[in-house]
Amino acid sequence: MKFEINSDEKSLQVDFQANGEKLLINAPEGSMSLDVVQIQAGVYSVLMNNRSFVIGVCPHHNDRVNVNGTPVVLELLDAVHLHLRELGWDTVHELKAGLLSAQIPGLITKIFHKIGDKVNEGEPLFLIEAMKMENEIKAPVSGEIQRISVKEGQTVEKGTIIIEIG
Amino acid sequence: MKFEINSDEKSLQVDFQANGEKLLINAPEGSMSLDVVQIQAGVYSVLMNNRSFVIGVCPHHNDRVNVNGTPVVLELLDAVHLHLRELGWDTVHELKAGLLSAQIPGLITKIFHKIGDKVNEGEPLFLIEAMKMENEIKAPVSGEIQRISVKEGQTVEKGTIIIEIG
Amino acid sequence: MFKKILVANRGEIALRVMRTCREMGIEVVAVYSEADRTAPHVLFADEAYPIGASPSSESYLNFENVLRVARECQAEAIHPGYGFLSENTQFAQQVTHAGMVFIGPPAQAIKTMGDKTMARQSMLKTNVPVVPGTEEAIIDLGDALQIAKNIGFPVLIKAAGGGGGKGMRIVESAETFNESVGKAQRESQSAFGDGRVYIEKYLEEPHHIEFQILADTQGNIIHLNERECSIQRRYQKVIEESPSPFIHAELRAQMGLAAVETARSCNYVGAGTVEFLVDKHKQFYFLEMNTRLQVEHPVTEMVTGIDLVAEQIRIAFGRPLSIRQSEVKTSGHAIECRIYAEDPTQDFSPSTGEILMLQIPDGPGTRFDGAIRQGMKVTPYYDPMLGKLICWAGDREAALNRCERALREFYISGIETTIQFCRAVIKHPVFRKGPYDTHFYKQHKDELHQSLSTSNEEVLLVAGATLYHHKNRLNQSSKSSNQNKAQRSSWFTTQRGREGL
Amino acid sequence: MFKKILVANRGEIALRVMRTCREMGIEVVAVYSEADRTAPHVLFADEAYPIGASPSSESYLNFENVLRVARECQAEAIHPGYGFLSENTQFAQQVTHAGMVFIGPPAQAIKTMGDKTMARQSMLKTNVPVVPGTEEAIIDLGDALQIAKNIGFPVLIKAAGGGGGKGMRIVESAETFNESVGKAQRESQSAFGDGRVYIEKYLEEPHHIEFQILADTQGNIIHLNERECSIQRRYQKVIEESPSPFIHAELRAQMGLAAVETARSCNYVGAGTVEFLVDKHKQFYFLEMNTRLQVEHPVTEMVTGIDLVAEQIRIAFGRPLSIRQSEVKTSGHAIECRIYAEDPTQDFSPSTGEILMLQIPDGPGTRFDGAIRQGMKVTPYYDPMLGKLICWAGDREAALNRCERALREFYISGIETTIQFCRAVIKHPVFRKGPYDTHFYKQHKDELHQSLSTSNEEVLLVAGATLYHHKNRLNQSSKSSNQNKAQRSSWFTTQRGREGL
Repeated sequence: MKFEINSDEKSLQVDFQANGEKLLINAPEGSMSLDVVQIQAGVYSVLMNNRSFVIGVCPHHNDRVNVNGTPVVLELLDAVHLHLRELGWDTVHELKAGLLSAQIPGLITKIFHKIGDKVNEGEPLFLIEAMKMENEIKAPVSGEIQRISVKEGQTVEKGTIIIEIG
Repeated sequence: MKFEINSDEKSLQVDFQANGEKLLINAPEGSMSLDVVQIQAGVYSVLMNNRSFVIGVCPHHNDRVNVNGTPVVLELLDAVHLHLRELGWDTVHELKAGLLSAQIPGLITKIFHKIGDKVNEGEPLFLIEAMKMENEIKAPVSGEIQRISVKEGQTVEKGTIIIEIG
Repeated sequence: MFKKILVANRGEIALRVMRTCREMGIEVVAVYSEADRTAPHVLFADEAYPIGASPSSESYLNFENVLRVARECQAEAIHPGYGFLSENTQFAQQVTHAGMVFIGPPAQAIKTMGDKTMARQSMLKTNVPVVPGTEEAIIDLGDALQIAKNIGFPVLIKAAGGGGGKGMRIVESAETFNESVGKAQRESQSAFGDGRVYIEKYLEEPHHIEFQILADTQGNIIHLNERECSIQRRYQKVIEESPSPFIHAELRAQMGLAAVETARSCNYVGAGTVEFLVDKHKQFYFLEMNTRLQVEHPVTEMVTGIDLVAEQIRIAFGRPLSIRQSEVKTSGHAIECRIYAEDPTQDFSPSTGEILMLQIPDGPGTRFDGAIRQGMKVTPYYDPMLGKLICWAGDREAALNRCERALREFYISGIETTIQFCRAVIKHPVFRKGPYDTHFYKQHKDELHQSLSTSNEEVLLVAGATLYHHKNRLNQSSKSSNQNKAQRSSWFTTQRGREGL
Repeated sequence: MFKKILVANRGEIALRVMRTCREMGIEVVAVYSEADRTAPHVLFADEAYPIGASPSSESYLNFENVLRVARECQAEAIHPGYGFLSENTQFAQQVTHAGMVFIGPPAQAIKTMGDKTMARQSMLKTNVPVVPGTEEAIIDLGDALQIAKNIGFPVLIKAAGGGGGKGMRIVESAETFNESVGKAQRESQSAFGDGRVYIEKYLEEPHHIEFQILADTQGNIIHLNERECSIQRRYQKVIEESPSPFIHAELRAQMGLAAVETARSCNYVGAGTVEFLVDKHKQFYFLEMNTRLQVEHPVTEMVTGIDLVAEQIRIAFGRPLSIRQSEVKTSGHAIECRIYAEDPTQDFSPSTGEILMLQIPDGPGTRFDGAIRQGMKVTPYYDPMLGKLICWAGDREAALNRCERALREFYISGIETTIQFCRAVIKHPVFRKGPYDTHFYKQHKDELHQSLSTSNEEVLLVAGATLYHHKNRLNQSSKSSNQNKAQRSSWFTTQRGREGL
């Protein structure tokens, strides 16, 4: 499966392939064989071409990984998102914290809250159906819902502001 | 509930009473209030009259308890066994390792093995029905079954040798 | 010797004190708040008593409750640790009135040194140099401005009633003087309930260097050399070491004498710390005295081999010091890193949660004074310090190498910590070289934070692959437990922290 | 300096060596068996390579595999730790032939000192006293009996090809001599594949005292004082300390010289240990030389401040010793307790399983060299040693108090350990007093084991109540998950270990 790994500084195109117990990576940097074994909930011992790493996945932010004690912030994009971007849709876009806009056109199938509701970071906000898939959008920050600009059943264009959390 | 706590050297008669989050003990040694909080699977922080203990229950032998790092071997007898003993039946009796005899009269309802089987410590050996309760008897040691002296459906007297593990 | 001591504290310092008590054959009593029922100090103690709700104002700072427990359990002495009640004159007095021993200096010494202007006044009667400035809190703004002009700008305005950088202002020129005094007074009032401020000379390239002293009830006072504490952020120490890479033997001897004189001037008894500022010309000035055990005391323990808590307890029991000044021998080099539950990438905001995996460094020359365990929850109620890593080796370079190794080995998952931030400092060439000053963090902030977030391609690749594996696992296990739910959403749509889809 | 070192070992010693490598800026390579894929030394290393199946004969002892990995990863040197390949002459030679550095003595020194009769013969050419006995392996029983009579009964029969008490017999009189020789030969043959045995004088109240030496390639040899190792069970050391409470300064100097002479006699290079027996008249005799890092080396590290692994690596790289004999300074007292996964109440049978909760002691003067973590499984494949607790303090009494505190603080659940057994030794009045000999365990066995199992009423009560609480919890959770199953049997019928219902 094709993926893109992004950090603030770098972007890597990779292809992951499960091979029995091992995971193979093909990347422009070369081919790598990974042996990943869980040693604790969310903590893995990883041997990548025999280099040894202890890697913990943060339970709160799963874009935050601890590699040999060092925090690494990264983003993992799968084929769907890569495809969307090829079509000119930016799947990742810096926005004001708490301002959620549609980065793909789609159908709002469900909104879980009303204005004034208090939501916690990670709580589901709404479902948007796009590319025949239903996507659950979670609250990026905790706060109170200040604005809901759409209704269930409404089709939205790319860029439409949907919810604002204050 | 009345219990008896036995070690090689001592025997204590106690009465346990749950009181909300606390456990009350009445014993000839006095009355005690226990605050028991689990800190890890099978490991408890216990405050008994404000004395602090860390107590681990061994997952393999639940007659073995680790108190502040020191292993303590003990036996906890409930009302049924205390009653049996009042009737003159000795529920606890030192025997050669691997020699299992009936310490209560009862009906053998199930034998799980045949002669020559290898069993591991803790594996169920047979079921005996007594006092309208079915009791599962586990292998006290690992080894090979040398002798089975009874059949399923047989009623046995107190002291009858049932199985020998060599 | 005492038979039973109550430790009126929590966290690593409670554990630290209890360890020595147990080594001395003394029973230890813990007190705990609601949030701390299963905290390490409760598990360690021989006895433990609840003293109130989770906020420290309702438990660890509530000295009626602490005294009630001390009487109930028949403790003969109370060790206050640092923070909480350790520098509370009233508490020290009440402990004594209740017929128990307060393990710390006499209440009068706490009082004298606790008030910064009173301490300055007291020090001006000695030969110990004090940073030039006002002798009393500012009353008349006009007089104050004249003093500031005499000292020469820039000057510092500081709170009389507390520390930690609150109520502190650097004033560059006469124009902004009045305005800055007003701000400092208001900040000081809201932080300490005491709006008094005073003026001090602002020193160039200052080093924060402190001396450990020990004084017994027989009037013997010795010092155990210095600790260099110039690595600070927001006026909070981060890394301390001994010996200081900045001072030489002659200066050490002079400052040691000044520290002893300081302790003598306030009739000090027990363990204490005299803090100095040393400028780039190697002129030193008395800054303040901390009348308690210091967070960074293990640094001194590791170079001198002396157990400071044991000395505190022996002194409190009335014993004379176990060594003379001439018998104090130091060897090698020690360095301490404070490990906080804070996120250095989010401006050191406190991080709470459950410690999922914990690996504490160990091995040669490696000590961790902490109070954490795997599976434990870090709550938002108290100081975010998880513990202190202290490394010793034969010389400074070896000690830094050891410290870097130990920090690399330190693994905490589930919460964010300052482990990697400390590593960034230890690796920094200016720190490596030695004579850094208190501006180190401010001057190198960007480099330090950049080295925290930089990762090479190998690390990014292995991190990405492991994240893929992890999500795959979660996805598969959720698929098998709930077919519908898993199909409803693409499992890679979770976006980065602050972005929408 | 070397850029990359392969550590051909596992467990605590692999981790110990790797820590120093990392401090020296050297990349470390781990090798691992199937059972050890997630062992601590694999997690610690920069690189890790599989070398075979779980039994050590197919992995850690398979030196073709180790050498293949060393070549593949381009290691410049191999550290063998102790045990496994550390005293294998052939391995040392092959490492050198492959163009890498073996971090240990020259193969010839290993060979000379590895064979006990060869070592005796070599030592008879020096001034170092050797325990009176046969110079060669017994061939003629008649001659041997005559020698035994000359030495005087009782005598010891010992295996030439190995240690650890296997193939060893004490013979009290001439009558049982021939029979005992036969038994020792057969035992020796089956244990070491070498049936040769020899005779030694049996010493009265012997002390096992060893000297740490360091020798560089330039011919400098120094010693770092002694370790007292007389606390043994089944000829295995349990507790070691330095300084020895038995020897005085003059004897220490004499024995130190003898140790250096021993090392010189076999052209020794690297770190090594010369073992002596000292009888009750303070006469000392050469026993054997261990041509590798010793399990108990941290005891010496803590009193001298010298990192022995760093010295080994520097010596192997060709550097001269970093200190002279006159510069060796010791301070305080250190004591080591070996923590085994063994059940002291079941004749020290190995205990395997998962470590459910782990609390490693820490704080002042407390070091743990181990390789364990919470959630890790202890397998039956390797040596049951989990690690070593080493405590340092200013004097012996304080060190013992600290050790007792640390052992009390040490908590491992899920497997049985020797933690409490060590505590029983440390608390024993004869050990506390000091000059114990190698018969200590034999003589005090019953008291030690009794103190392990004794518990007062308070402990029994709290243990019983917690067990009740635990079973109640389990019962309730199984009731809610499976109503039928829970009703089938009374949940308090589980009987004590070896009893039937």
